[in-house]
Amino acid sequence: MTADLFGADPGPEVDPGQLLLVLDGFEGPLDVLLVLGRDQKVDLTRISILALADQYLAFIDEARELRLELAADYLVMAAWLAYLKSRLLIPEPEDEEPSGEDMAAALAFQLQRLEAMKTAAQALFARPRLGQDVFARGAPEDIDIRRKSVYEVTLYDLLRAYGDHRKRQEGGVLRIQPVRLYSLEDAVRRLSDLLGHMPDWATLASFLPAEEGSLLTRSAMAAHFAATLELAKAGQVELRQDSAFAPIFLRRATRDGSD
Amino acid sequence: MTEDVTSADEVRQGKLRLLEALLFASADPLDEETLAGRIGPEVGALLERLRADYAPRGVHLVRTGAGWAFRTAADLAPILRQEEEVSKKLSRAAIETLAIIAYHQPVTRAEIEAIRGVVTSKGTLDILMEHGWIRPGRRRETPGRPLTWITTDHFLDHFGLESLRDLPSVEDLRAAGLLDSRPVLLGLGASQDDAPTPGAADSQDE
Amino acid sequence: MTEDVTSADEVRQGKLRLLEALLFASADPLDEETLAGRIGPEVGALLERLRADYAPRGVHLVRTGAGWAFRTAADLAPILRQEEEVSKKLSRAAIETLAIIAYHQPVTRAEIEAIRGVVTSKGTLDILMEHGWIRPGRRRETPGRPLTWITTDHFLDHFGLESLRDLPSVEDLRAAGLLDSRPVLLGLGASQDDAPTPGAADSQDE
Repeated sequence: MTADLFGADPGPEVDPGQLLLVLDGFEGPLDVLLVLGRDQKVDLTRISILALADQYLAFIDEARELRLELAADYLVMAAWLAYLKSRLLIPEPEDEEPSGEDMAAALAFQLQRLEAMKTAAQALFARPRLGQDVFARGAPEDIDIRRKSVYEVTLYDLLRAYGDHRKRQEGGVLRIQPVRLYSLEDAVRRLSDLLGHMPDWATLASFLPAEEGSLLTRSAMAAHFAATLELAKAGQVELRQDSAFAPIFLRRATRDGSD
Repeated sequence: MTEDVTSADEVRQGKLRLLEALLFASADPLDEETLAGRIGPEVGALLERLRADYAPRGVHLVRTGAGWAFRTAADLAPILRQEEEVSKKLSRAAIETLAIIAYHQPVTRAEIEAIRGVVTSKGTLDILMEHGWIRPGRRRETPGRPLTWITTDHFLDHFGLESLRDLPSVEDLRAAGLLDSRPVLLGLGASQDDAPTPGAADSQDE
Repeated sequence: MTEDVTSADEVRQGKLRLLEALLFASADPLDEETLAGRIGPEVGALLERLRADYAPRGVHLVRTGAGWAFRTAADLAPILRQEEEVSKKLSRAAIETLAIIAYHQPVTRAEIEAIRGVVTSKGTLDILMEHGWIRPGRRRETPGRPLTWITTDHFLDHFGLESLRDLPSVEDLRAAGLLDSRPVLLGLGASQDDAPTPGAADSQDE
């Protein structure tokens, strides 16, 4: 049984770089670990957790190098695996904590359990399904011998109705997600850094970060404009605009104040 | 020689079974031409064979204007139809009212109206009561002593609930995706913060 | 004497025909209790007789969950198959979640999340419920009294299962200890907090 479940298809060899390309396809860090685990080509009961931890940490490092945004739970898993690794490598202290071996066994169990459920899901959906492989009477006759349910209302209908109702009621309560905006402080810091590399007049637009998202771009524009005013006040930059609505130019202030 | 016969029989048997399944699963009568396309030219003989097979049974294979179909035997109609009832769809207002009574009971009609924000028509509570899902509870000891409404045991039975405590809470509904009150802030760029895992968005609700 | 025997046979035959017609008329499974109300206490034996009668045919009488229904024979599936509409394709999360509920039921959302290692996104439980495959079960009598989820009879009907014991490999998985739904590790998915008992983990969600 175990062999059937876990040994059948080790899957293609995956290196962390390839994994990153399909990061969106993963259902969380445990899913990633399972794919990495299959890569060891042994059944999951004999998997090397130490090697798995190394693979996962390499995967996270690579993601960070590529500046991919990783959800917090990926990083929590990385921290946990780094801890597990240290517990496995150093001699066990005599205390109440679970041993590294126990933690490794628990992780191995969790991977087996997830794998078992994935296999079970496949087996379930491989069965002949009603309305697709097996069919009910196509032309049922209007004879309902179950007197008690004249009305076709399911629990789903009832809960959906209440959910919809609550949704309308809660319409007034906004939960606004945090919005990423460019702050003035960020812009000042950024402009100060960049100005060192700009010997001559340059347009303000050329200083704007090349990031996606219209709102972020617009807030960056506003923040950088305000930052130039701050820096001009502090005597660190000079500003020039040739006419109304024309591009704004700036350069580092020359020390003697001429020009 | 004998083997050939057996195999020809088997082929015939297989076709008969397929014909039977097709006729059973079809919502409309199937005409011979359509069936011949799936079964072969011998479909006429097979249909007659099937008709004969079913003749003594409670289900008959009948030829209607458009084609062939299985129907319950005509002689059983009086017994079958004895308790015929047409199932009806309950109105949205009635479902919502029932849901509010279930979640807020005991609740007066005025309270139901306050919660729903619309006037409850007399017929709505009548339908729910006629069906045995709700019944009057105790009178509220407030001026006017209004009647309250509560759900019945039949309500629990119909919806497969063991007790009212097993009704999912608002938090359960939200977690199950049946109540999503997060407004979509179009153009605010909030989606950039969405993590790669679909779950991350949900966690903000917990 | 002979007449008596014949007449008893006739009564039995009549009941068999009525049973057949009732089951044939309905697209949904009919439970034995309901059928017994129409046919009599011998309905169990008659159902077995009917099942045997239809066993070689293209339409089978199958028992599923609490009820009985006529269905096209499973071995004809390759010929009858209709591809699922693309829009109805389920997400991987929904498919895995359904398997977890089927094998671990009754199971709380926190337990599902501990097994999958991710939080449950919207469009998972609600979709499964909309398909009529799952429903809320009893609340777990642990702190926070979390709601559990269980599969429905329609789930069994849809996947052609007579009972939950017929789930693929269920006994092997149980013997291997893999149907333990405890959260196991810190730092994995939903059970990030220290959770010595399953109940404690659930209580975070409620």
